[in-house]
Order: sequence, then structure tokens, then C-alpha cells
Amino acid sequence: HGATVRMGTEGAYPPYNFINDAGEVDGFERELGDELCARAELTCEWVTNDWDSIIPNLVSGNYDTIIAGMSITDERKQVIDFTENYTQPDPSAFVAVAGNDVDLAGAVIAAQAATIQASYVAEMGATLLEFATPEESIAAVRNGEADAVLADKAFLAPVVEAEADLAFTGDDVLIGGGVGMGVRQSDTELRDKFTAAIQSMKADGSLNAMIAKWEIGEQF
Amino acid sequence: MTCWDILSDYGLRSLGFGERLLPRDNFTICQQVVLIGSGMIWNIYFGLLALVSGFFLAVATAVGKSHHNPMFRKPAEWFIFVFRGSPLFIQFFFAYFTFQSLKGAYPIFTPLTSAWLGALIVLFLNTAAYSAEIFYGALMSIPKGDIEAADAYGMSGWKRFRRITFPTMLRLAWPAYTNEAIFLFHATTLVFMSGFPARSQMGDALYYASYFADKTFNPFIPYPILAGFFILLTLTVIGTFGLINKQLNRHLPQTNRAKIRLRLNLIR
Amino acid sequence: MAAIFSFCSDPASLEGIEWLSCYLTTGKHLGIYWSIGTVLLLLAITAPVALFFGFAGASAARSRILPIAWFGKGYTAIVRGVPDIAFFLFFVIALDQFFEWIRHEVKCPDWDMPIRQGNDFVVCPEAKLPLGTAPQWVHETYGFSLAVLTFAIVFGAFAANVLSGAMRAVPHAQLETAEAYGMTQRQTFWRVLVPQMWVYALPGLSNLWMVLIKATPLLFLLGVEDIVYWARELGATKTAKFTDYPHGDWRMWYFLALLVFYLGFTKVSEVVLDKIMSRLTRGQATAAGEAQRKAAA
Amino acid sequence: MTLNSPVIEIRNLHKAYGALEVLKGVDISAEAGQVISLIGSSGSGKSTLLRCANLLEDSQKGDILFKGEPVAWKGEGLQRRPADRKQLLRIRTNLSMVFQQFNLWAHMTVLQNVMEAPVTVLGRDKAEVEEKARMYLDKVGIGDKCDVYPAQMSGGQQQRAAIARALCMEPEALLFDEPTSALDPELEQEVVKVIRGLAEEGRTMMIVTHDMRMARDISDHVVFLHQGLIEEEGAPDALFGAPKSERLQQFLSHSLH
Amino acid sequence: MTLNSPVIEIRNLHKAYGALEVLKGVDISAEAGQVISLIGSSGSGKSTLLRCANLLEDSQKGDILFKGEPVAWKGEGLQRRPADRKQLLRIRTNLSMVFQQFNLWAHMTVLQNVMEAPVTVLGRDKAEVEEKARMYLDKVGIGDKCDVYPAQMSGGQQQRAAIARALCMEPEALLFDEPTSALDPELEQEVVKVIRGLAEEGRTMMIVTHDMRMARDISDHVVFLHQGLIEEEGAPDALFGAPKSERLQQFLSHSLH
Ligand SMILES: Nc1ncnc2c1ncn2[C@@H]1O[C@H](COP(=O)(O)OP(=O)(O)OP(=O)(O)O)[C@@H](O)[C@H]1O
Ligand SMILES: Nc1ncnc2c1ncn2[C@@H]1O[C@H](COP(=O)(O)OP(=O)(O)OP(=O)(O)O)[C@@H](O)[C@H]1O
Ligand SMILES: [Mg+2]
Ligand SMILES: [Mg+2]
Repeated sequence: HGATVRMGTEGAYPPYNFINDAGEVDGFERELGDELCARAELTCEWVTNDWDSIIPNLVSGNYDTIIAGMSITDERKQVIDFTENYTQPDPSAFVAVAGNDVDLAGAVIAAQAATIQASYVAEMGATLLEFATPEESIAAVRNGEADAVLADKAFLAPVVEAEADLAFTGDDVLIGGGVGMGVRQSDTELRDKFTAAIQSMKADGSLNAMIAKWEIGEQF
Repeated sequence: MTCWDILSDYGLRSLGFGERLLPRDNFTICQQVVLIGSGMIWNIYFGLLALVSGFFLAVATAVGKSHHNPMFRKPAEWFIFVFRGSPLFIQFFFAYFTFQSLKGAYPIFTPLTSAWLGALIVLFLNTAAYSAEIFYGALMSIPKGDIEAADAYGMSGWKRFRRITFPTMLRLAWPAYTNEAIFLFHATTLVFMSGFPARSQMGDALYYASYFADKTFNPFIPYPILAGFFILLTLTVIGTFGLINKQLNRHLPQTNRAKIRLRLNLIR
Repeated sequence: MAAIFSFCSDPASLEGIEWLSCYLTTGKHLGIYWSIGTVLLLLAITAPVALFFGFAGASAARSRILPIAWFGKGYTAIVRGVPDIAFFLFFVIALDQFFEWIRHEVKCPDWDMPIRQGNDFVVCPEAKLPLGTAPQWVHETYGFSLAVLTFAIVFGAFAANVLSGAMRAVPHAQLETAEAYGMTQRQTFWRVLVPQMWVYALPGLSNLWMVLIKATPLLFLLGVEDIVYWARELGATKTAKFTDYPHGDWRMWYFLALLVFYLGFTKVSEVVLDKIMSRLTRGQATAAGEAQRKAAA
Repeated sequence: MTLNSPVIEIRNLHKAYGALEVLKGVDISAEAGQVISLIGSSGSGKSTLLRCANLLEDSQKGDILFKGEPVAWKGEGLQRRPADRKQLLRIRTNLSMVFQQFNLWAHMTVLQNVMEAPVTVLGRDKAEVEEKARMYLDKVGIGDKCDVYPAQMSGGQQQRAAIARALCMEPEALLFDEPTSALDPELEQEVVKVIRGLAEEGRTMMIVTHDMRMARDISDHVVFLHQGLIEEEGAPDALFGAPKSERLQQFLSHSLH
Repeated sequence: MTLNSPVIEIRNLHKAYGALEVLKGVDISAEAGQVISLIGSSGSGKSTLLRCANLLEDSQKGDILFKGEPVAWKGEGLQRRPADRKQLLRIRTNLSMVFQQFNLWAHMTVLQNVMEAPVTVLGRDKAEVEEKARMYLDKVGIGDKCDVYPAQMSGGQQQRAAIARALCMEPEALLFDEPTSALDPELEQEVVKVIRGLAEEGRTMMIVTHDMRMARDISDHVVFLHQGLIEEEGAPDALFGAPKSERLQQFLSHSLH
């Protein structure tokens, strides 16, 4: 096998990435990442890092890729490079207490701080309530602090499924341009290797199978 | 857009005045300085109010802890122990949780779940506990002759405390208390970081600094700006506390104070 | 996954205490137990190093050689000014880059590409700290050492302030006497000033220790997993899809456990500090010495 | 409180520091206007006795009466403490002490030191007290040092400030612990004069001193303390003129000329 | 350094605390084995003079010579400081001082206090020093208090510990600031004996005292300080027997019997 590549992830965003019962990184991106590494003939090591400092640490060389459910946006592209996206643009969705009809434009809406969803809520004119973790933003809806929460649909779906008193509300919104792997801009070689691997997975359908398995959303 | 425009648009953004939306692209240094500076309003608000109110509770608690009667001593000891013994973010967590259930039961408690009041209460209790321990330590190192003379002249209770014990305690505690004041101002950065939610993007200096760090992905601009603001704030605190310290130590012979200076003595 | 208890192979069928004992011994929970050790180790190393920095800073601030005095004063004033969290958000990265840059200059003199490429910081592979090929534990150890260094720098500044206050609190007559007996400044410093200053310094230092204990969650900003990270992670709502042990929002219970841990740790610290303090105040003409005497009488 | 009862009365007082027994049963009584001198070698327990009389130290056995009113105790032996705080304060405001180590409050100027207790404890008028304080400071010869801090004064000046502080309380009884130890003979005479004046005003005094001449000059009654017990006591002329106990004879042999 | 030069010589010494001029030109010289007493009223500058001699205070004008070697200065007036730290240390190790307020080191037991300087400054053998320290402590009568802290001793005991500490240095010259102020006459005689013994060994001493009898008994030369100047000096018999200046006559009138 070839060079060692350190894969940086957050480990707190199921189904994309989370820590399983054994204490290891698991989820859609873990499976995907391992497969991509195999195809690109690289040895991969998994590293968890706080969301807030995940890009600075990549840029500074503490790991080589970000594979953490990170949507490709223009802002981010100014600082790091992305591989080709490995999910379709992922819809975000509102969740409120079941049975409550929320007027989203005038409501208090919770979101995780420093996410594209937080920016979106600020722009749509609703009162934004920012929490440090996605967990807290859902808890705010449960206990009435906020009328609704906006987050990735794939993240919310299992929660709504498990809890009867929460339900989707309003229309889904499309923010961001699908999820890709982030690499340093100077690391074009690595980016191309992974893009090639992703393309090959798209071509043989194995990526769609994985997306279906983890219920990530639309397929290619 | 000139820097003046930015100042009028965002100078009071942390309080909800000015532009509704935060800047989203083409970030300038000026924007970062103005917004982070605007956030400092909250840090100063929390720090100052908690410090001043906490001082009184701290003195009372320190006296309670040094009291021979367990009725006063025990509660003081427990208060100090619990608030000094647990991390601030856990205190924020439980306070937020408690305030929420209070609010559920009685609507008058609604303001408690907002940072301006809820977090202030937590910071107030927290700094009171830390300061109380400092004051208690100072109480314990007061020269016994001073207290003895007061006793012998029939000074007791409040009088002895106000005239003899308290000034000496303050003098001895001051350097450590200065540290505590600084820690408190630093701790105010945790309010929106891990305690209370920020509403409509009204946050403190760290909130805006991390907003910019998150948008520009460059930690080397917003955080040093934040650090710069805090250094200014801290120097102000150190300066103010230093003036008070001079006042507290005015009885020490001036010549001696200047004279006894020792060289760097790291190696024996 | 190798479970500790044999009956844990099918968690869904378990209940009550058996479920709990399986739950609490998952690999994830072993992570939090392990991190307790990490935190304790961090404190055990940081405290003496920070004390040393503080001592050096306080001594420097007293120095007669002006540049040294300025350095000491500047260090205590500036470093105390920056919230530790801000330190961890940018200073550590800068420190890390600084080390790598030095290594780069030494190890790769013929490197022709710029170190700053746009936003990226690129040094030659041999200069990376730790090497890109190093196993994960080396990376964690490195992050850990950076954390120790940063904590020591930050808390050293506060310790310096406490210590220089304590040095000033030692009655002047005590030092003067030593000088009168022909002790050199160094001897006066080590034989009289330093032993006597602890009584005045200990309350402030113990406060610093208490603050330091609670600063460990910052470790995660450096990629070192500490107990608070794990408590947040473990306490969050778990849906059946991603775990064999689904549960609701249990952060409350995990935070309670953390609370107990911190309070216990504080208690132990207090007992030890009290012991030291009562040793220091024995026979002294202070309120504490007097209380001690009256209590022993 | 009977009319003729002594102002200070100490009965069978026992006091130990840990295992070290310092006072082993001491009886002393001082009537109004009386001056009692305590003499004895260093470490014999003189300071301790004064401090017990002022209730600064807890004693283990025996009674202390102030104007016939016995101090109320609670607890036994090493646990014995004064029971009544009000009583304690009442006694102390009527009893001023000059400490062997002066114990001036370091954070106050000399004038503040002197004014402190009359103003805060007795609640006297500030302007009046200041006038008095300056008068007493003049009396002991340091009227020009009103605004300096104790650390800026010579030993003798500090001692005089401590005396002025005690005088300014104008208490019924005064306890002096070696009040002239740091003073030259001239000033000592001044202090002796002051003490005489106080006695004439009817104030009661207990004075610890190493100066036999002073003890002889000013006291109505002299007590010789030896190893925690009263070895001998009596009128100064009798005691100094014809000491009975061997120990006292030896002690005095060094100071008589 | 000439052979017969005085051990301590002070020439035209001026010293002020801020605006307060304390010494206004004092000359004193003490030859080997000589005992010089300094008398004078409280606040006249006696302690200040001793402290200047020991270089604990910076003086503004005048010279200080130790065994003929003048102290090197740098700076002028209020900025004048000793220039040579080595010299400073050399002088101080040969010169021990007993302070008016004793200044025992609070964090050390009595024995440690006495042993400290000989061991760390002179680098003497610890076991030997301990033996000597115990000997000196016995000599001043507090051999049983070796292991207590200063705060646990009576005033006189602390003073004796301070004397033992100075003696244990076995220096060429000693400066005593009211070494018997807290001692009873009996102990005072002991101390006088000790001082005589030291003088016989050839050690030089300067003693500040308020005890005229002691000054007369032990000194070779007495200096009367008044308002920062030497008002009169001479052999004790001459000075005490027939004081010339009016001020001294008045001063002594109080202590002569
Ligand atoms: N640190 C100081 N700062 C200012 N003035 C001082 C200081 N120390 C002493 N003085 C003043 O200097 C004068 C001389 O003081 P010094 O201690 O030398 O007197 P002294 O002759 O030893 O008197 P005593 O017999 O009372 O000890 C006094 O008037 C005193 O107030
Ligand atoms: N705080 C204390 N702890 C323990 N022992 C003490 C304490 N204070 C005094 N002593 C001891 O008690 C004894 C009597 O002390 P005290 O101070 O009463 O003596 P004194 O008669 O006043 O002597 P002096 O004339 O030297 O002042 C001494 O042996 C002393 O060592
Ligand atoms: Mg005494
Ligand atoms: Mg003096």
C-alpha cells in the first residue's frame, strides 16, 4: 500500500460520521472513506477533530483530508479544495413539535452555530437561536425554547423516526452543493486521486448502494 | 463602505441595533474589529456586574467560612466547594436546565433563560465562590497582633471587621483577587460558547470572532483581534486594580519598597 | 466487538442492571475511562511546569536588569490578558507551525517551494511534527505536549502574578535581617523569601489549580479527547439505528457524573492543600497560626 | 456588683500552652486607683497573665472578675471559653492594653491608630476624639508624627504611640506590658508621670516591667511572679527593701545598686 | 588596610528619610576590642546609625570604613548606593546585628534561626554549628526552646534568641540595638557578662542602649546623639560623671539616682 493519509472527521453527525459502541469512527463516511482509500491505494488513519477548528487544522497540515459531511460552498472553496461531491446536494429540513403549525418566517428557529443552516435562518428573517451542538438545537424544540429547528434532513430523519412528538414541517430547503472531501489547495495530487476513486464508485454503482444503506438522500 | 459606515452599522450589532444581517463575504479587517468590539460589550457587561455583585457575596461567604459557628460555616463551605469544584460549563448547563423548568412552571422566570440574566447569575455565583476562597485565605494570614489589639480595645463583630480585618484582608488578597477578576472576564467568553444560546446573532466577542473564523477559515485574524481586545480589557483591569493596590499598601515604607529588589535567581 | 461480559452479545434482549453493565463497558465508554487518565496526567505534568514558569516570571519581574524585568512584567500582563480559549484557537496552531518551520529550515535546506502557499502551510514531509506516517498515538502525544506547553504558558503567567504578590507580602524586616547577616541576594531569596512566600501564595495558587482542573475540556481543540468531550458524546440522544444501546438525551446524567468527578477531585485537592497549608502556618504569628494553636490547645 | 469590690480580680488562674503550664494558680486583685506592678524573669508568664486578664487568652481554671462581676465560662479545661460575648465586650471597652510588641495597626497612620477605638467602639464624636488624640500624642512627645505610618517610626516612637492609643480610650483600667522598654530614661520619667496622673484620676493599672526603679516609684503593690506562681508580693518598700524569698533576693541583687 | 586602623569608622555621615534629616554629619570610630555605647533620646537616630553602619540603609553623604577599607559608592545624594556587592557581603559577614525588633525568621525554629547564617553564609559544618548554636542558646538561657517557632516565645526569649543568632556568627564586630530592652535585670547582667567576654576576645561592638548603668558598666567610649549630631562623647566615667552639655545633663538627670 501507498502513503498514509490522515482522514479528519467530527464523529458527531450520524449517519455521516459518528462514534460507534466500540469507540471507533463509523457511519457512511467511514465506509466510504475506507473504500476510497482502498481504490486509491492509500493507507488511511481516522482522526476526530472539533468542528470549529476542522479547517484550520487541515490547512496547517495536522491531517490531510476532511471527510465530515462538509457541504461544498463557495466560501469554503476559497480556502480549501474539494473533491467531486459524493452525495447529491442534501436538503435541509425544519422539525417542530408534532401538531404545531409553525409560521416559519416569524418563528424562533434553532440551529447549530456556525453552520450553513444558521446563516440561512438569519437571512430568511426568522429569529435565530444558535446552539453549540446539534443535540442542543433539537432539545430546544422539545422543551419549547424554539419553535423549530433547521438541520440536514439526513441528520434529522432518524430523530423524527424515533420520537413521535417531533415532525417535519414546512418545505425542505436546498443549501450548499453536496458533500465532498476537503483537501489542502496545495495537495492537488491527493485531490485528484480521491476524485478518481469517487468517480469509479459512482460508475460502478457502489456509491449509490452505500447511500441507500445509510439513507443519506438522493442517489446519483 | 468606509470604516465609519461599518462602525455605525455594526457598532451596536451585539445589542441588536444596526444592520440585521452580519457581513457574509468580502470580509474586511474593519468589520472584524468592529463586530468583535461590539461583542465586547457583553463581555464587559457580564464581567463587571458579576464582579461587583460577586464581591459582596464573596466577602460575606469568606467571613462565614471563618466563623466558628457551623450554622454559618457549613453553608459557606458547601457553597464554595460546589461552585469552585465544578466547571463553569456544567454550571451553565444545569442552570439553563433549571431555569427552563422554572419557566415552564411560572412564566415570570422567563428572563432567566436569556443570557443577560441567566448567565449573569451563574457568573455571579461562580466568581463569588472563587473570590470567597481567596478572601478566606487572606483572612487566615492576617497578622495576629492586629486582631489582638482590636480585640483588646473591645472592637468586635462588624466594627473590628470593617476597620481592621477587612482592610488587611483586602491588602493580602489583592494580587490573587486581580487574577480572579481577569479569569472572570475570560470566563464570560463561555456564555455563548457552551452555555446559553445566542439569539438573532447577538453574541459576545468570541461569538463574532468564531463567526469570522468560520467564514474566512483563517483563525489568525479574528482571534488575535479578540486577544487584542482582551489584552486591552485586562490591562485596564490590572491598571485599576493596581491603583487600588497602591492605596491598600500605602503604609509600607516607600524607600524600602523600592529598595528590596532581588536579581533573577533561578539557579542556586 | 469483544464485549467484557459474555451476556452482552445481544444487548436488545437485556434489561436493567445487565443492560447497564453492558452499556457502561462498551468500547466508547472505555474511551471516557481512558480519558480520565489523560486528564490526570495532563494536570500532573502541567502544574509543576506552570509553577516553574510562574516562578521564573515572578523572579524576572523583580530583576534589576531592566530588559529581564520588562520581559517578566510583559509576560504576566500580556499572557494573562488573553482568554485561554483564544489561545487554544490560534496560538497552538501558530506554535505548531513555528516548530515545523524551524525543523523545515534545519532539515530541508534545499526545499525550493514557499512555505506559505495561499492559505496552506506546507513544509517538507521530513519536517512535519509528528511525521505524517507516525501512528495515531504519536500524534496524540504531540498534541498533548503542545497542550501542556500552552497550559503552562497561560497558567504560568497567572502563577507569576500570585508569586510576585506573595514575594511582596513577606515582611521587609525578614529580608533585611538576612542581608544584615551577609547573605547574598541569592541566599536571601532562597533561604528566607521563598520559604516565607508560600504562606501568602498558597491561597492564590490553589485557586489557579482549581481553574486549571476545569480547563481540560480545551484539550479537544487540540484533538486530545478528554472527559467532557466523551460525556457530551455519550450523553447525546442515540437512535437505535446507530447503536445497540439507544437512549434519549442523557447529557444530564453524564454531566452529573462529571460533576461528581470534579467535586471528588476538588475534595482530594483541598485535603492535600489544607495539609500543606497547616504545615506552613505551624507556629506562625498569623490568624491561621493562632487558630491552629487554639484548636490544638 | 458590690461597691468596694476590686476592679480587676483574678482567682487561682491556670493557663497552659499545650503541654507547657505557664500559670499554675495565680491570685491578684487591683482596687480602683491602685497601681500593681508585675515583675519576674523573662518567660515567667507576665505577659500571659495580662493577656488572660484581658481575655485574649483562654485560661483553663480559675476565675476572672471585673468590678465584682465574674467572667462567665462555658466548657471545661482546654475547651474553656468565655460564654457571653456581650460581657466580653463590656469588659474590654473598660480595659485598655499596651502590648509588649505594640501591635499598632499597620494600615493606619498614628493619629488614626489612636482615634480608631474611641470612635468606632465608644462611638465618641470624631472631632472631639481627634483633639484628645492629638493631646495624648503631644503628651508622649510624638505630636509631630500624627500622619506617619507605624513602619516609619523608631521603636520608642511606636511604643509611645501605643501608649497614647491606650490612654485615648480613657478606660477604667489599663494593662501595660513593659511600657517603657524602648524608651530612654527621660521619656520613661514622662511615662511615669502620666501613670501617676492616671492613678490620681482613679484609674486602675497593672504594669509589667523590668525596671525595678519604676516599679518601686509608681506602684501600690508589687507582685513577683516565678515559674507560674506568685513567689512573693507586697508593698514596694517592703518587697524591695526586705525581700523574703531567696529567689526574689537573687533576682533583685542584680538591679539594686 | 593599615594595621591599626579602626574596625568600624564612620565619617561625617548624613542620612535623610525623604525630607526628614535624621543624621546630619556623624563621626564615630571603633577600634578592635572596643565597646562603644550610643545613647540618646528616642528618635534621635541611633537605630538609623547602626543600620547605616551595616549598609542596610543608604546614606547620602560621608564615608563608612571597615578595617580601613572605605565603602565604595556610586551615585550621588539620594541616589547614592554601595557600588560593590562583593565588598558589601564581605563587610556584612564580619558584622552581626541584633535588631531592635529582633526580626527572627518566622518560618524557622529558634535553632534553625541561629544556625542559618553560619551554615549558609560562612559555609561552616552543620554539625559543628549546631553544637555551637546550642551552646549559645544555653548561654542566654533558652536552651530548652530550640525547637519552637519565634511566635511561640515571650518577648525576652525572642530577644535572647536574636542575641544568640548574632553571637553564633562569631564576627569581628557586633551591632546591638537595645539588646536588653525586653530583659529583666538578672538576664541583663548575663548579657553584660557575655558582652564583656566578647570584648576580651577582641571583638568590636557598638551598642545602642537606654540603660545608662549598662552603658557605664561595659563601654570604653560613650556617644550621646542628639538631633542627628553627636552632642557629646567620651569615656563613660567622664561623660556620666561630669556631663558638659546642657542637653546631656538634662538627659542624665532622669536616670541618675
Ligand atoms: N522608614 C522610615 N521612614 C521614615 N522615617 C523614619 C523611618 N525610620 C525611622 N524614621 C524616623 O527617623 C528618626 C530616627 O529613627 P531611629 O529609629 O533611628 O530612632 P532611634 O534613635 O533608634 O529611636 P528609638 O530609641 O526610639 O529606637 C525618627 O524620627 C523616625 O521617625
Ligand atoms: N503562643 C505561645 N505558644 C506557646 N508557648 C508560648 C506562647 N506564648 C508564650 N509562650 C511561652 O509561655 C511562657 C510565658 O510567656 P510570657 O510571654 O507570658 O512571658 P513573660 O513573662 O511575658 O516574659 P518576657 O518578660 O520575656 O516578656 C514562655 O515560656 C513562652 O515560651
Ligand atoms: Mg512578656
Ligand atoms: Mg531605635
